[in-house]
Amino acid sequence: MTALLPWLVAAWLLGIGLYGIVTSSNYIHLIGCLNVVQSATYVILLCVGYRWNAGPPIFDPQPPGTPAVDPVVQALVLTDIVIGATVSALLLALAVQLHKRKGTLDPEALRPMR
Amino acid sequence: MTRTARLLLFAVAVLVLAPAGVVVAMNMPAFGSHELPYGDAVNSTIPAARHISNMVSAVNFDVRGLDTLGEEFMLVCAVTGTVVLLRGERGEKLTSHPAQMRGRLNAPRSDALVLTGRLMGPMVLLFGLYVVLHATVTPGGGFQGGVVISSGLLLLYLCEDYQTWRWFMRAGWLDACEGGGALIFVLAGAAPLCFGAHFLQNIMPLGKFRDMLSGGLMQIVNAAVACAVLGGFALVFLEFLEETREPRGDP
Amino acid sequence: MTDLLVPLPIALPLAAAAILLVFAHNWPEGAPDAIAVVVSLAVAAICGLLLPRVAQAPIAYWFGGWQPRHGLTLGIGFVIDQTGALIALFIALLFAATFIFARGYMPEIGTYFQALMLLMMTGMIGFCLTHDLFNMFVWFEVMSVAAFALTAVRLEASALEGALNFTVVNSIGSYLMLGGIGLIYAKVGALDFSALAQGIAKAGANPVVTAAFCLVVIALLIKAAIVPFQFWLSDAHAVAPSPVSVIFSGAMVSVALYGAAKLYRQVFAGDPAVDFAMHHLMLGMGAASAIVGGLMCLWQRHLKRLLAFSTISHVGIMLIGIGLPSAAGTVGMIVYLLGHGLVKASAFMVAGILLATYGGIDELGLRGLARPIWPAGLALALAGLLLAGAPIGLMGQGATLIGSAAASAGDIWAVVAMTLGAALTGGAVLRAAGRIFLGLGPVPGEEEFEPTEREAETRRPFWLMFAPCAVLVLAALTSGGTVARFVHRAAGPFIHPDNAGILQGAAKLTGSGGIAPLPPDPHPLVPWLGLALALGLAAWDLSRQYLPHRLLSLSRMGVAPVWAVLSKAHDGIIGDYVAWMVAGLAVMAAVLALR
Amino acid sequence: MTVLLALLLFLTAATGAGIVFSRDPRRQVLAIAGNGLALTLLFTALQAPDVAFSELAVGTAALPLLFLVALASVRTDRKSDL
Repeated sequence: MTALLPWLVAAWLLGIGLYGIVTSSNYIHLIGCLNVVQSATYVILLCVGYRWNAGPPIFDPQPPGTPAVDPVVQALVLTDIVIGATVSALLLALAVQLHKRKGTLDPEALRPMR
Repeated sequence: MTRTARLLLFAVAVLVLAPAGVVVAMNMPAFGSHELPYGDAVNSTIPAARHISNMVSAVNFDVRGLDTLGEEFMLVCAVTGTVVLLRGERGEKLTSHPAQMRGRLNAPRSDALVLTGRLMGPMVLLFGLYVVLHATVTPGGGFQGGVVISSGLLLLYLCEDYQTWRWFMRAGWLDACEGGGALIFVLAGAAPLCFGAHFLQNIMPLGKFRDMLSGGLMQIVNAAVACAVLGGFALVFLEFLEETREPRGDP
Repeated sequence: MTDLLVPLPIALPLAAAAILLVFAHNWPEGAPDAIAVVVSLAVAAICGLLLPRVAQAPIAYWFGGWQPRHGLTLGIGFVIDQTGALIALFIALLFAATFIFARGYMPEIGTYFQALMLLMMTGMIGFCLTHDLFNMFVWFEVMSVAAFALTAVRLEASALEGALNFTVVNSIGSYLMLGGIGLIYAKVGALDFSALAQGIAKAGANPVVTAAFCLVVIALLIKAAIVPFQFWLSDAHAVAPSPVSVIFSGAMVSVALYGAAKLYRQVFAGDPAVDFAMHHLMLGMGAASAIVGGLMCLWQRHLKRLLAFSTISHVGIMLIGIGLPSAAGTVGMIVYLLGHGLVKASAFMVAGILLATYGGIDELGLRGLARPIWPAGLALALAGLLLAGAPIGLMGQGATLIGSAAASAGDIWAVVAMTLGAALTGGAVLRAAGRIFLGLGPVPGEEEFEPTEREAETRRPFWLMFAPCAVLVLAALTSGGTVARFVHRAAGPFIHPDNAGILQGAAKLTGSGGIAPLPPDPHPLVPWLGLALALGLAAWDLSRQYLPHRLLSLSRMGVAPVWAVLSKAHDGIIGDYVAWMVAGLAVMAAVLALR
Repeated sequence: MTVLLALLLFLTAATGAGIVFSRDPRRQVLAIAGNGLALTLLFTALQAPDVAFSELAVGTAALPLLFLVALASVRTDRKSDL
C-alpha cells in the first residue's frame, strides 16, 4: 500500500482539482483549482526520482558519490513551478479584466460571443 | 449542459478512469527503489566535470540549459501578457497620488510597521542576493533568489509611501531587467558559438569545487535567470497593485 | 558551419524578442514590424539552408556539447531531418507573411505584439526540432503561453472569456502531458526520444507506457482541437486578433498534430496498445472531428468562427492520416498540414481584411458590401474550393495520399468522413464568399442582424494586407506535386530514425532507406464528388429564396435536432469543456482496456 | 521515514482538497498558502531542498499574494459580486 500511496495521491490531486474546475462558480476559485491539478505533477515527478536512504543531490557537506536522489526530476519540477506561477498570474489578470467588463466572475453567467 | 448533467458526465468518466488509474499505479516501478540511470549519471559525472556541488543547478543551467532558456522566455511571455492585459486602457502613466479604495480609509501606517519594514526589507533583499550567488553550492539559485528579491521589494512597499516606492519601481527599469536577463541568457548561449563550441557549451574556466564562483558559464546563466525572474515577478506585483489602487469611475 | 546553423532558428528570434522588450518604449514607429519581418525571413532562410545539408542524413546537435556517451544521453539534442526543417521553414514563412499582413496592427500595445509573436514562432520551431520529451513540453508551453496572451490583447469581454477558456483547458492539457512525462521517466529513466524508444522496446507492453502515451498525446490533441477536446478552439480563434488567428489555424493547431505524429513514429511505435490506440481511436476521433467541425462550420455566420470550425474539421482529417498504419498516411498528413496552413491562413487574412475595411465580419451583415475588394473574394473562393477537397494543389495531394492510405487499409468509412467534412467546410466558405463578395442569397430581414461588439481592426492599406494572402493561396495552389514528392522522399528518417546512431553520438547518422512507394489513388472520383457536394451546399444556401417552402422546412426538420445538440455542447462554459475532456480521457481508457 | 512521507503525502492530498472545497475565494487564499506549505514540507522530505525552497517562495508567498491582490482589485470594482 505504501508503495502505491504517492501515485494514488497524485491521482487524487488530479481528480479533485478537475472536480473543482468542473463545479467552480468563480473564476478565481477555478484558478486555485488549476494549481491543485498542477501539484499532482509535482508529486509524480518528485516521487519518481526519490530513492530510499539517499541524500539530496547537493554534495555540500557530504562528498560526491554518496547516494543521492535524482536531480533531473527536481530540475523539471523547478521549471514546472515557475510555469505554474506565471500562468496563474496571467489567468488572474484575465479574470480581473473580465470582471471589470462584465461585473461577475461566474462562468455560467458569462458566455463568449456566439 | 445543466450543472447536474455536467456532474453526471464527470462522475461517469471518473468511474471509468479510477480502475485504469489503479492498474497504472500497480504497474509503476517500486517507489524509492527502482533504477534512475539518468539521475545517477548526472550525480556521478557532474561534480568532476563542472566543479560544482549543486546537481539541480547543474541540470538547470548546464546539462539541460535549453529547457531553462525556453522556460525563461515562457516567463517573459506570461509576464508580458499579464502586463499588457492589466495596463489595458489605464496606460503606463504614474498616478500622482495613491488612489484609495472606495469606502475605505487610507489609514496611516504605524511607526512599528514602517520600522519593521525598513529593517526587514533590506534583509530580505540581501538574503535573496545570497541565494542567487550561491546557486552552484547550496540549495537555491536564480529562480528562488529572484522571487525572494521581488517579494522584498514588495515588503518595501508596505513601509515606504507610495510615491517613493513608485519612483523606485519604474516599469521601464523592470522591463529592462526582465528582457535584459533573458537577452543575457541567449547571448551567453550564443557566445560559445564564436569559439567553435556548441550552443550553451560551458567553455569558461570552471573554478574550484564548492567555490561560490565555480561552474563557469553557469554563473552567467544563473545571474541572467535571477534578473529575468526578479524583473518579471516585480512587474507582475507592480501591475496588480496598480490595479487595486485605481477604482473605476461609474460606467 | 552546419553546426553553427542549427541553434540559430531558436536563438535568433529569442534574442530579437528580448531586444524588442528591453527597449520597449524607445522604438521608432515601424521598426518593430521591420525587425519582426526580417527576423522571421532570416529564420526561414536558415531552415532553407539546412534542408539540403540534411538531405543525405539527419544532423544530431547536442546543446551544451553534451554528446551521448556509451548510449546514455545527458543533454538535450535537436535531431534535424528534412521533414522537421521543412515544417520549421513553413512556420517561419507563415509568420513572415503574417507580420507583413499585420504591419501597423494594434499600435496601442506597441512592441509587445511583435515580441509575443516572435516568441510563439520560436516555441513552435523548437517544438518541431527537439529530440527530447521534456524540452518538447517546454517549447509547447512557450508557444501556448504566448498564444494565451495574444488571444486576449484586444481586451473585449468575449476575447477575455475566450482566452480564459483557452488557457484553462490547454493548461490542464499541459499538466496531463507533464504527468505522462513523469510516468515514462519512471519506467524508462530517460527523456531523449531515441533513449525512450529503446527503453520502451525493452520494457515491453506495459500499462504505464500506454498511460504515458495517452496523457502526452491528449495534451497535443487538446491543442489540436480534436473532438471531444475541441470546444476551446472556436471561442479563442473567433475572438483573437486576425493576425493571431492566422497563426493559430494555419500553424499552431496542426503543429501539435505534427508533434503527435513524431512522438508516435519515433518513440511509441511498436507498443501494441499504443498501435491499437493510434489505428482505431485516433481514426475514430479524427473522423468525428471532421464531421462535427464540418457541420458546425456550415451553421456559422460569423466568418472567423466559421473558419475556426473548419479548422477543427481539417485537423480531424490530419489525425486520420496519422492514425493510419502505413507511412503513406503520415506523409499525406504532413503534405496536408502544409497545404491547409497556407489555405487557412489566407482565408483568415481575408477575414482580417474585412474586419479592417468594413469593421465587421457577420456574413449576413456584410452581404454584397465587399464587392469593391473583389480580389479578396477571389482568394476566399479559391480557399473554399481547396478546403472542399478539390484534388489540386497541396491540400489535394495530401488528401489524396491520406484517402488512398485509408482505402488500402480498408477504412473506407474514414475516406467517407474526410470527404464529407471537407465538403461541408468548403461549402460553408464558398457560401460566405458568394454572399459577402457577390451579394448572393436572400436579403436578410432586420432581425437577422445580430448585435456584435466592437470588432473593427486598425485600417491598413488593402494591398499590403492582400499581398501575403494572395501569395499564400497561390503557393498552396501551385506547389502540390513537388512538395508531395519531396515529403515522401524525406519521410524515411522521420518514420525510422537511426536510434542506435543517435545514442552512440555518431558523427554521421545513417540516412535510413526510403519508405514504400505511395499507393495509387484507388478512387480518383471521390474528391470531385466532395467538391460537387460543397458547391451544391453553397448553392442551396444561396438560393433559398427560390426553393420551395416545403423542401426548406423538411430540411430544417432534419437538421434541427443535430444543430440543437451540437450548439448546446459548444456553450462556452468552462466546466462543461473540462467535463467533456475528462470524458474523452475515459473513452480512451475504456477502449484500451476492452481491447 | 516511511511514516513521515506517508503523513506528508496525506497532508498534501488534504490541503489540495482544501483549496477545492473553500469556495469563498478569500478563504481559498489561506488554503493555497497552506497547500504551499504542505508541498514545501513534502519536498523537503523527498530530499529536494531546491524545489522546496522554490515552493516556499512561490507557493506560500508569491502565489497567495497574487491571489490576494487580484481579489482586492476585483473588490475595488463597483459591480462586485464577492
